[in-house]
Amino acid sequence: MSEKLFVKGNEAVAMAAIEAGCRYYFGYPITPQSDIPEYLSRELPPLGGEFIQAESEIGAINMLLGASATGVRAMTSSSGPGISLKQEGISYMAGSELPGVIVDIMRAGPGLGGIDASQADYFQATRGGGHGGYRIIVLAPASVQEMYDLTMLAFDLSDIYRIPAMVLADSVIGQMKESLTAHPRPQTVLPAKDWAVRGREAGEPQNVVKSLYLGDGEMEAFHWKMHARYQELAEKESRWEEVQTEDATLVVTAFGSTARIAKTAISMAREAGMKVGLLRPITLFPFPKQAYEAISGNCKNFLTIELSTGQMVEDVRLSVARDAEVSFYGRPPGAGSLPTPEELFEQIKKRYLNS
Amino acid sequence: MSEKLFVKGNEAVAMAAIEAGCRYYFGYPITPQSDIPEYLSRELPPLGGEFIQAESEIGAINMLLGASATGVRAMTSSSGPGISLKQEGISYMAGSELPGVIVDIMRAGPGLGGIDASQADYFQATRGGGHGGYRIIVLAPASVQEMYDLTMLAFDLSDIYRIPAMVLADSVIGQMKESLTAHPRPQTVLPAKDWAVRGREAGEPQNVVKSLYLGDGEMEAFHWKMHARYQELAEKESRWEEVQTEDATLVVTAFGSTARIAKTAISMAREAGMKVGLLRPITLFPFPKQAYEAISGNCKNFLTIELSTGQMVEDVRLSVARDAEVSFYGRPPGAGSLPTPEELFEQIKKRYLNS
Amino acid sequence: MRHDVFIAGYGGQGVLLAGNLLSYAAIHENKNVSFFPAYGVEKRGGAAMCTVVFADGDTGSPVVGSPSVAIVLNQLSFDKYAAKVKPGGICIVNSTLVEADGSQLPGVELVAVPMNEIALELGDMRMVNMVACGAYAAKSGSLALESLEDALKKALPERNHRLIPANIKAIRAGAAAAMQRNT
Amino acid sequence: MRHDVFIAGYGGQGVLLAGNLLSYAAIHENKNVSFFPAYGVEKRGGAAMCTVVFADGDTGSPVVGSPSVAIVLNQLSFDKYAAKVKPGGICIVNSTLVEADGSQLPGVELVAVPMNEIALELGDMRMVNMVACGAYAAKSGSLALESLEDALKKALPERNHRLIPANIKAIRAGAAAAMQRNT
Amino acid sequence: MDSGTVLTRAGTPLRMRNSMKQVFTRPESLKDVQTHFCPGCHHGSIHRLVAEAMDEFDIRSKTIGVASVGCSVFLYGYFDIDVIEAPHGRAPAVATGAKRSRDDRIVFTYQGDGDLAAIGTSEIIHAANRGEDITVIFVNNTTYGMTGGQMAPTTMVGQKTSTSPYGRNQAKDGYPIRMAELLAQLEGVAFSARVAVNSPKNVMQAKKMIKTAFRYQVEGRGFSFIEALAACPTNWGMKPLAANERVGSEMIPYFPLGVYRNTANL
Amino acid sequence: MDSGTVLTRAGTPLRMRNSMKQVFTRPESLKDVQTHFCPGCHHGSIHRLVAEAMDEFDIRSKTIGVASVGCSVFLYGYFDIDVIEAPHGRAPAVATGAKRSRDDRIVFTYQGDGDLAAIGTSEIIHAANRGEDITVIFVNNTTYGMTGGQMAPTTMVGQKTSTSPYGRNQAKDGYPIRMAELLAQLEGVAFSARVAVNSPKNVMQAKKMIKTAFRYQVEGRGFSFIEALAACPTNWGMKPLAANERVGSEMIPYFPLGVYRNTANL
Amino acid sequence: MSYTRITIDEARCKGCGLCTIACPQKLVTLSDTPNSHGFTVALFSDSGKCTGCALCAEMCPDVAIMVFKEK
Amino acid sequence: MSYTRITIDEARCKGCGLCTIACPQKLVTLSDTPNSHGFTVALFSDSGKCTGCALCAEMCPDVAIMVFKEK
Ligand SMILES: Cc1ncc(C[n+]2csc(CCOP(=O)(O)OP(=O)(O)O)c2C)c(N)n1
Ligand SMILES: Cc1ncc(C[n+]2csc(CCOP(=O)(O)OP(=O)(O)O)c2C)c(N)n1
Ligand code: SF4
Ligand code: SF4
Ligand code: SF4
Ligand code: SF4
Ligand code: SF4
Ligand code: SF4
Ligand SMILES: [Mg+2]
Ligand SMILES: [Mg+2]
Repeated sequence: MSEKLFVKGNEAVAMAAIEAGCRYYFGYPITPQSDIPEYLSRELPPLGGEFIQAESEIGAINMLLGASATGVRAMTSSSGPGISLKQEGISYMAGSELPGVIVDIMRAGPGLGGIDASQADYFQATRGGGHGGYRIIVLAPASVQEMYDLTMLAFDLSDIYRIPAMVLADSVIGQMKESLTAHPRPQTVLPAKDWAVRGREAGEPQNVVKSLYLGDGEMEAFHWKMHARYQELAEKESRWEEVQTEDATLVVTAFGSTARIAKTAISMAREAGMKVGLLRPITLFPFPKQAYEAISGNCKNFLTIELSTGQMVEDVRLSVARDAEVSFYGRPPGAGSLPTPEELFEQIKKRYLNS
Repeated sequence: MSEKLFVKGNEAVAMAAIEAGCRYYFGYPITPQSDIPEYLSRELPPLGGEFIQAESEIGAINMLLGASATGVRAMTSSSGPGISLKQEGISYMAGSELPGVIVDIMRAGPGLGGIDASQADYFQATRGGGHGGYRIIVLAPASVQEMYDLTMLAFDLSDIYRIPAMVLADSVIGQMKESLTAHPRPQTVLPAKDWAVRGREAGEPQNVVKSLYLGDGEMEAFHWKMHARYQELAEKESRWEEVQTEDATLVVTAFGSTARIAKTAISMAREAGMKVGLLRPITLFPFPKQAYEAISGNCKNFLTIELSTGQMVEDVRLSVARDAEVSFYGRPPGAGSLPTPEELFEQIKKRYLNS
Repeated sequence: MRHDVFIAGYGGQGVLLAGNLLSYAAIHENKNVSFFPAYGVEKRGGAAMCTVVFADGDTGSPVVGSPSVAIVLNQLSFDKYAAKVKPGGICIVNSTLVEADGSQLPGVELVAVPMNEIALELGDMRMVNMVACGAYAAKSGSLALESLEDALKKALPERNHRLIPANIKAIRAGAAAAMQRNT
Repeated sequence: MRHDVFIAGYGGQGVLLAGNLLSYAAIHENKNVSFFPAYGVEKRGGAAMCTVVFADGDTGSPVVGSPSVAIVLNQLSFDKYAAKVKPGGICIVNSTLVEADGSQLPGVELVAVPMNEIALELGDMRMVNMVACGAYAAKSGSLALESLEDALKKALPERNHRLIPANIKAIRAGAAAAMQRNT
Repeated sequence: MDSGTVLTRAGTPLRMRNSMKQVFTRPESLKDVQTHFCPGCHHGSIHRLVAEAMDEFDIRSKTIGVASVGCSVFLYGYFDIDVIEAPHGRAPAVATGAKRSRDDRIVFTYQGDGDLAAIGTSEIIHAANRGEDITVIFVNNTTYGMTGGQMAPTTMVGQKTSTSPYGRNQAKDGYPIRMAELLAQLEGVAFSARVAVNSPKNVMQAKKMIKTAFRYQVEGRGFSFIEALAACPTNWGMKPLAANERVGSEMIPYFPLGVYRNTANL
Repeated sequence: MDSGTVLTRAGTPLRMRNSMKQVFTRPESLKDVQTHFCPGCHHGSIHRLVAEAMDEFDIRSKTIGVASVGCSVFLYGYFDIDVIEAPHGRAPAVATGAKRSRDDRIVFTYQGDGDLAAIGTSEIIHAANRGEDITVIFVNNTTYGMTGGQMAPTTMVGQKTSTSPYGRNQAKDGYPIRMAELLAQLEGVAFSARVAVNSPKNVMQAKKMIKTAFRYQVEGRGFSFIEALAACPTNWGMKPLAANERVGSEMIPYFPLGVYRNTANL
Repeated sequence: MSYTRITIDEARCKGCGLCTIACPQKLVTLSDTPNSHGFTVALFSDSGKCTGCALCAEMCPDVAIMVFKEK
Repeated sequence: MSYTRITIDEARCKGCGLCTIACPQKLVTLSDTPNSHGFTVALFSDSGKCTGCALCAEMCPDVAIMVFKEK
């Protein structure tokens, strides 16, 4: 057994990035994610990599754009306000079919808000907070181990599909420490980056990374191409975790830390003899519709729990069978607003009796 | 009859803003909305107002924040990339309960895209492209007259609910010229802006415009308060247009220019003896759920048309009766991609036969 | 009644002014009007086109797939758009610059008016668009020539009002030419 | 088995180090561990707290509403959090700084350990957290004292390893005090 | 009382003998509350001087403060004035909107070096260049205080911070940026000066400069800018006295005090 | 052929007598295509000079161009090199990412005055301050060309544009900003110069300066910056010759040509 | 010279010591033991030497020092 | 002096006239009538006075002018 490390979620992200071959980090400090730049400012230079504390989040996302365009693995990270500032750049990356990893350790908002755990950036992440109608890959870790695993996966998926990938975690997952089994990057076969801009050597075609489409029908064709790619993603790359859903008459669904809290609440419910299960989406985009379709064939009662007034619940409603009921329990972000397992158990009891 | 003017949609926005008492404009040039700043740079100074061409869209949205905070009516406008850059500021305004009007004349994206008509910023506008989980009021004009009327309404709703309001139009509506009956601003009773920051005169309470909430439960309480306000908005302020829906067995639903094109297509269908109607949301947030609920009691066949690969269609699906079918026809933005009435008529025929 | 007309040419031929003129004329006749210009990323050069829809009631779609009337001022526009004219419609071409053959457009009435020549005869090449508008009004019958003449005051900026008499002449010449050649 | 412990005090009392120490001890015993610190906007001052959950299997929720064990290092924390301890649970208080009365917490075992005094006796006030950890291990029985001692190597930065023997003493003193006072 | 310390409780100073007159008082514009600043943090001193300037010109009731994001975010907690909280770096734009819409008010921003010299570079340069009639108080403590001591654009060469663990490397990170001098290049700037509060003498000089900056606005003379060098003992990992010392020994040599632009010579 | 004009078609220059040698040729790095620029637009001239510099140092195959948003957005259409299109104003950040990840490549940005001096102020100042080893070509035509002639930060006082219909008013809009001088203040800048292409003499001088700027990068000496004054006849509402004339009569007096920083005196 | 003295508000003083280096008369020192907030607050030794120069007060970041003078 | 001349690519020339002010010999003028693109292109009058100085070519924004010299 490889030695278990004990690290913060944010550090696991940074470790995984290095293991995934990422040598270029561009970011701007913001709580509760500053551990990531702090770790990388220490670890990248000895590896010959570059750490740049950019002048702003806008600077950072555009440095990422520039680095990704040359074909290297690179990343940025931020939270709330900083992620908002990156939206134009993310839209450009999406429009230029550039890979690149963006980490959002969510904090309370809107505005300056606070630094407590939040899941209220779900819409921003999954619906394209930027302009123009694009999607990015969104992965939602629920443990320090997954911070590591999914960051690695983010690099691979992003390279394979040429879509920016976001690791979307709340600050509970970012700030907590857990045992971590660090492992080498999986030997995924990756497509050659023959589109990358590296200087046009004799005999090579001119490479241009751009998002400007002016010819008749060009932009529309781009949209349909990406649409098809998103569908391929949904089929091949949707990931989720199911716990005791087989016999469940109530399925709780939640992502990130909320799913963790719900897990303990579900144990309580099972101990009390209730048939309750958990469906935890790991990919938020693509949303694992197929899992909801399958489960809602049998179970008609879903409870969605989020640290917001309700965002993912829309995807759940759009995914379950028509005759399934979807209820919602939310604790919007802010100091003192994390739900406890006991509290969620109460919610489960309430919906269970109704089912 | 008051004399009819013949003006561009963008100009109608600017004229309405002036009529609504807006004397402060902050913006940055971008096609296809530059007519708005150009008009106001000419007309505001003689009225004693201020026109500032900001250093950037970020500068502009934050000038708007500052001006709105002092209690005056103020606005900004932009398109695609510029609107993305404003997301942090919009989130702050929402978090600070500040009114203010933002105009988005949508263009093709993602990235630099192009300047052709688009409706692909629907998610960004209605789901909060910024961080933290907030909503803004979104109004979707479909004619030059509505550009005028809804811009005025945007100022009123924004002041009454203390929520930023967006006028979301595609560039067809922004660039086209139509007859306009300019009329004075309705005498709506508006709440006093006793929260405004104007200097603390003796005896007055200290006014602070902020979005920082650190106390236990404060941020959560803010979210639930806004949630209730959004629900009030949905009940009181949802607006839509229905055309021949009473006997329709197929209801087409679209907003902005698409609804205009669809209208002509529906006339063709009616001439061909088909019972087809139109449901056009005028408020996109609040989404006129009640209209869909009511109509889908009778009509089970909906066709949503958008200049995108499908965004509003999610709201339609979430709003109609469970046994109603919702199909989608999209023409993503870009040069040469505007659908024609004939083309939409073909789509109607296809779905109608299936109904 | 709902009327629509599509106008195309190259930048500098006054396509947008023509569209505006027809729009004001329609307003003068108490119609509702939608004028939709196409616009490009580049400031200069290239094609210019616009669509005008007018009706007693709702104008409906500002976008027209198959216009009932098209006014085509140069060859490129003819090649690209003439075929879109609705069966039963009219295609008015600037025959000075366009080589058009009626047989290419079955079911469409082709009205050839040597607009450049007429404009040049009247002393100002820039009045091609006025000739076109006159031809349109006469041929389609959807707008009175007087409305066009009245509309000039609104469509032209104040400083160009001195040109109104000359423009009226061009409009009339266009109308006469269109009627003459096709009756 | 799933264990959870909540630790609270003021900044400077070593709350986070205590949490880390318990975590490493649990790892040493081959458990899965979740350590969740609370953190504030302000860099300095104020309260400090953390939760440690460890289990053979899944740790589940890192957030604990009613901890089975709480370690409370100052009065403010006692007033705010003691009542949350689960019925049947244990509340270990630093009796040097906390005035606690067992009757306030029905169904909860109150373990009073004069941690400051013990630490001071051992010569270093900063070892309050070690005393607390010893008390926890002994009282809850969920971690062996040896595991704690082993964990010191990982929880303390290299430069402080020379303090390990002193810390071990403090851990043992805490354990002894906890057992002694409540048997 | 014959000798020893006289203790008072917040807000209730012990009454002195009737015959005594208070010669150093708390400015009225400063609320009588404890701040959240760390011991030895110069934000406190700079806050007081700003409050004194407001008292001096009797503008408290017509002043709008624009807070930035940084350790000074709680401006409204300390100044007895109306306040707008701006997004990180955007205070000059927010102040522009406020001043243009209420041009009879006094509007100032209070910003840190991360805020003003990094993310807010565009906003400060253009507000200055437009010559907005506002006053900007810029607190340069060579680090991002609030977020835990990361490298700022003003971090000294070689200075170790949480994101420059090997010390700021001028080859990669560039040299610390001198804002007072840079802004002095812009035509729109009426007054630009750098001050420090690390010694009584410098405090007195800083007081004068801050008053001058506000006077410019009171008299409608345009954009005025004060860069105040400040200690952040916490993130420098220094005791307050050592941090105070560093301002004089390391910062002032690189960031010289003085007036860099003074269009009216007030 | 004895006299008169020799006409050629694009790409197929008429062959001269065998005895003739071409003494002025199109640079190889410039594609042999018609540009979309308006008649008399100086972007064309500046493009050529940049291409000549690439030829001079034989770096075409290892150069990455970063295009900005403005009339020069079609960089990839005219230069025979790999190109990244940056969001409006962000070219220096994009170039930073590219150069840091491929430090053996030559990276340059080409930006307009709206792009660099307005929305992109932060990015240019910090890339310059970090001393990024890139070359920046800044085309100052006192207006937003691509979007239809709005006011830019470099618009001259009194100049009428579509958003300054009464002329730029220095009291509200500030004075035109002088980027070459401003950036020269920053330690990270190795070379900063202003040039114009409004006369053969100035073209020759501009050629020299642009080559020097690239040489700095080829030799790894750090950030080099060229501000090129340019005519935008279309948005100035002037004939090409009058616009060219204006560069000399109005722009150069306010934006003096010259070298503002030259750390290595190349 | 009239009698002059200062007061130090213990509830405000954070024990930074900046006042101690400001006083030309060296009348202000820090206490040896921390108070309930953990701060070693400043102490004034009223030896009659205080000139009322207020330099201590000018230096105090926490505005904890007030200066009084005999009228 | 050897024979020297320039060529002007009509397909590239936009008729801006910048070359006309550049030639010290005044050998370049603009045509009177617009070409098919509406441009009044530049004309070279090969009077043998061309020195091959290439100033015209240096000025041309559209790189429409090439200069040739007898070897
Ligand atoms: C857009 C955005 N990015 C980052 C942050 C996080 N943040 C808060 S304060 C701060 C910097 C504080 O440093 P400074 O401006 O120097 O002020 P100080 O605390 O040192 O006084 C940062 C980066 C934020 N709130 N918003
Ligand atoms: C974020 C954003 N804002 C605005 C625009 C619109 N826009 C395109 S080019 C341009 C300015 C062009 O002016 P300049 O940079 O001076 O270049 P020029 O065309 O004059 O060469 C603007 C504002 C945009 N594309 N993106
Ligand atoms: S962290 Fe630094 S700047 Fe912030 S309050 Fe403490 S000492 Fe002051
Ligand atoms: S608009 Fe101006 S900058 Fe753009 S191509 Fe034309 S002349 Fe050149
Ligand atoms: S007033 Fe002057 S002399 Fe008196 S204690 Fe303060 S510094 Fe010393
Ligand atoms: S300067 Fe103020 S806070 Fe610091 S020790 Fe002296 S009295 Fe206390
Ligand atoms: S080469 Fe010199 S002399 Fe010859 S045409 Fe050109 S400018 Fe005139
Ligand atoms: S400079 Fe070039 S484009 Fe202009 S007229 Fe002369 S040859 Fe033609
Ligand atoms: Mg700072
Ligand atoms: Mg420009």
